[in-house]
Amino acid sequence: MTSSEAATLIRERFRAEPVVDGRAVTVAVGRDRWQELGAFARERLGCLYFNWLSAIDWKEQGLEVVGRVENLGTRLVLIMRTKLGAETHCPTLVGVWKGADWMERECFDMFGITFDGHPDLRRILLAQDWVGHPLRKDWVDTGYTPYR
Amino acid sequence: MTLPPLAQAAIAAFIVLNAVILMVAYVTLLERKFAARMQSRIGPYYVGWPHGWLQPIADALKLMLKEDVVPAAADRWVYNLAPIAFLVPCVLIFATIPFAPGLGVADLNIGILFFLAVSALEIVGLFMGGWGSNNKYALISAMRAVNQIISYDLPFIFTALVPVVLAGSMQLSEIVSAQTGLFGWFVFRAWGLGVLALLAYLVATIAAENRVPFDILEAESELVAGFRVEYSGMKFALIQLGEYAHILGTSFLGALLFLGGWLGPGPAWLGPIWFLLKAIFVFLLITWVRWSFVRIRVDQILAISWKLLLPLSIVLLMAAAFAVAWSGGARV
Amino acid sequence: MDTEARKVVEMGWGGNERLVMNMGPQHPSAHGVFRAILTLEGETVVAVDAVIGYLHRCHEKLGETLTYVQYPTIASKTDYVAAMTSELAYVLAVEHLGKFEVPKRAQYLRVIAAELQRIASHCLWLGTWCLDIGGALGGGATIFLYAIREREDVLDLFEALTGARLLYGFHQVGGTRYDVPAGWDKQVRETIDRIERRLDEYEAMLEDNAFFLVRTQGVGVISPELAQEVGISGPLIRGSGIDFDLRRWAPYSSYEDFDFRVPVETAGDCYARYRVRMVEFRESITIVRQALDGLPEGPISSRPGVKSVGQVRVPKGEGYARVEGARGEVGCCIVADGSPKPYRMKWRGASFSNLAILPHILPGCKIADVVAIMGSIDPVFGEVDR
Amino acid sequence: MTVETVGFWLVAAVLLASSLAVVLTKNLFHAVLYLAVALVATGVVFLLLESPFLFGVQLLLYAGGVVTIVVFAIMLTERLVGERITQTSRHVVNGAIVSAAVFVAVVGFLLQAGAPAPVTERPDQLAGLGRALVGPYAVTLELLGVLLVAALLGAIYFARADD
Repeated sequence: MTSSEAATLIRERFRAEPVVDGRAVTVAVGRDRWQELGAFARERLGCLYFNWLSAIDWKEQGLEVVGRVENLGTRLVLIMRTKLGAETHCPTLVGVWKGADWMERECFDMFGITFDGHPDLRRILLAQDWVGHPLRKDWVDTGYTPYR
Repeated sequence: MTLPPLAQAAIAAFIVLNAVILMVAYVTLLERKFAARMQSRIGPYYVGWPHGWLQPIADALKLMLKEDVVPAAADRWVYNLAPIAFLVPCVLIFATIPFAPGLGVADLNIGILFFLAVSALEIVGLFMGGWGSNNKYALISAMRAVNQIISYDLPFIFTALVPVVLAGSMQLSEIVSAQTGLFGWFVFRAWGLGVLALLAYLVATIAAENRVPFDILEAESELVAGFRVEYSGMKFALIQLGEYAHILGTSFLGALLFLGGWLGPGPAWLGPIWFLLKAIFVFLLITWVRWSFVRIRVDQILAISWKLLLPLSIVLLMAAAFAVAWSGGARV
Repeated sequence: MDTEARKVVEMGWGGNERLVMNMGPQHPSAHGVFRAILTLEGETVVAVDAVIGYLHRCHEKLGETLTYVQYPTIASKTDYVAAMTSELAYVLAVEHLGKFEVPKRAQYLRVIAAELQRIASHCLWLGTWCLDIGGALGGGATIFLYAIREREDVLDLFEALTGARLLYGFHQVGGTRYDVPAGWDKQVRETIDRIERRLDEYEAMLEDNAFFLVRTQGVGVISPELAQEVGISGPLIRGSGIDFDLRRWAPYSSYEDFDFRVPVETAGDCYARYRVRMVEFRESITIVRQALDGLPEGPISSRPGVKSVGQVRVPKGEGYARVEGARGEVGCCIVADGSPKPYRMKWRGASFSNLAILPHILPGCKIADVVAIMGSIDPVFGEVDR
Repeated sequence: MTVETVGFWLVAAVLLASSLAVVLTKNLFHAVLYLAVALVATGVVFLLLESPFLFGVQLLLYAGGVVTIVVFAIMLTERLVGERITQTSRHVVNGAIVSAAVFVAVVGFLLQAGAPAPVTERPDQLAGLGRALVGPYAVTLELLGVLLVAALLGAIYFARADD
């Protein structure tokens, strides 16, 4: 499946406008269709390979979750994005890809995004009693900062 | 003036004990040098000129100076007694080993039985340490130890009994004197049974002493250091001493049972030297295996024992018995 | 009772006949600081909770506070065993965003450095893995010392090239920082010839050893489906029968110029991963030879003399670059806002994803298998925790 | 008093003390260790009685084998984490009565038997024992072996997994 075919399929199903760049297809959907997009990517586009999942803090515009999955057979890359707006909740993808487990835990750890339905949402890299989410733009480091 | 027999035995025991401890110290140096050669490095070199001859002494001194840590939750009595309970049987096995005709502490008529019985006691000290440390690694190690000892004591005993059957005596000096003559060592005799028995003996020995590849008790990549994980300083040194004494003891026994003990060319006073060389040969065989193999898993160790070594050793023993019976008591 | 232990109890793992054992954070086979809370039933692992983060330095936050010129030297500290490749991932991402040219000579030098790094990294893997399954006081130590000898040779090459032995700072945006010193290529050829000869010895020592085979074959099997779902990469996924190598899949830095084989094994066990890496050793050696033979003349950087910390600026946008590191896909995603620093940087550490496979394959193994599997995954905790 | 006599009393004291400790100590694991001491002391008694073979067998089978198996059983049954099982000596009175009865019986037997004949010459007990085991007592020995195998099979049957 080429990226343009994938883009057509996504367009039909999600009424979203995918951006095609070489083999990579980028698509943004609403938070409510996040899991649906995941299942669609896995079942229809054959994106079995879960590469990574992370988030971006767009300050006033809120958080955005970005996931990258691939179809290793056809070399199709799907970049899934969803803007959370003012919310910090997002549906989980663990039911679709097992690899989402640790990635979503890291995301929760760093951005404070609660992945609803995640079986074991704990901090993963920081200590369990850590306060705050360091990769948020409003996180203030109160100590010595080496570089300004 | 002749001393009473008890005093004579005491003096002999004192001499043998000290000789054993010194020998153990230098066997560790030998092993380290040997391993270093295998790994293309030079090994201990700087303490004592030339070639690090004082390294074992330095090690001992260092261990004596180390802090003696007792875990807060340890079962104190058991924990503190364990190294001694471990060391005593390991040293006691030298009591029946004759180093030359008439040169030894006690040449019992049940010599080999004594050896096997006493070395079986080693396990008590081992699980005292494993239990008393109140440490999960140590506990798992002690469980593995019990497993392994149950599995490997039987093949060890059966293979050690093959020379007994061939010689018709349990007295170690008798077993040696049954091996006189050209190609008279048991390893060459009984139509290949001897070689097989020696090999089985070596495997069982390595397992009974918990050496690589059967060192699942120590298993430092899984259980850190097994039952001795909490020991430090002199107690650790005692455990190490016991372990190496045991290895040395079984090496001597192997040389005695299969390689003709002190028999060799030259005058009689060369006997102990021949014996020592043979024992060191056996020791180096074990060391060679140690530094070339990876450790195997606990279930695989048990499988080797129960499915391969135990039947093999029983068959060997039976075959030796039949051979002796067939020849009507003549030399086989 | 800390949180992890409480969780073990809550999930009903702490039954009467079960033993909860901590492996790590300080443990001889932890390969760094890693804590696995194993729930054991006798010798068998029934559940595992992997605790990571002991080496966490928040590299992604560091990336946001350091400029494009400063960060490459820090990037090497993520995967400190294979520093060349992690630097390369960051630099490639910046070049992709800023559309910077990289001279052909620099690209070839990058390939040589990356492949030598792979050899060095695999040497360390072979040694430590054998330590894990063979014991530091046994046959494992023998292989370890041999392999470390080879790694030292490669590090000597890096020292001659960059002056450093562990963290190099070799790559910079637009090219490489150093050119090869005189006589270096002869030294490289001698070293890789020697390593190639010695690989035969190691294979003979390990593969003819029945104990090694029983400890590795059929142990820690990863199915191709699981491998993809969890997102493992590198030798792990190739050991599970999936032909996924970024040097072939999405060539970067002129990898398309070289002729090499991507080893794939189908068994998915520790032995398959071992075989994949042993073949990779040889393939890396052939790539280094080809790159040395075809090393073009010319400049080593399109932006020589970049010294000031704010001198590299990239336009607004997002860029993702991925390289095939020694452990798998090392990816770096940069969101730029036009300033000299990234707005957001995401590291995709190969070891992080690879380690995530552990909870899925450990249950049912023996304790001894845990260390064999851990070693065969070859995690570097600088990269797991970032 | 000869050295042998002193040795005997010493061993006897150790044997008695450790045997009492086996039943009186609360900690099950300590009880096993005391049992090991008692068994070794019994072995030494055999040694003092000039039967080294029995000494060896005592050490090998009881101190080496039985104690190992008992420890194994404890480790398998006892909770490895949490509190330990303690030994409860509930029927102290009944036990005292039974042991007193046994004591009386043994003493009575010893008084009836009279002093043993002094040992003048020591034949090779080992060879004699071996001949006895494969000669007159061969059938008994074999039957014992069959019995033990049956017991082993029974144990495996009861200990097997439920599936």
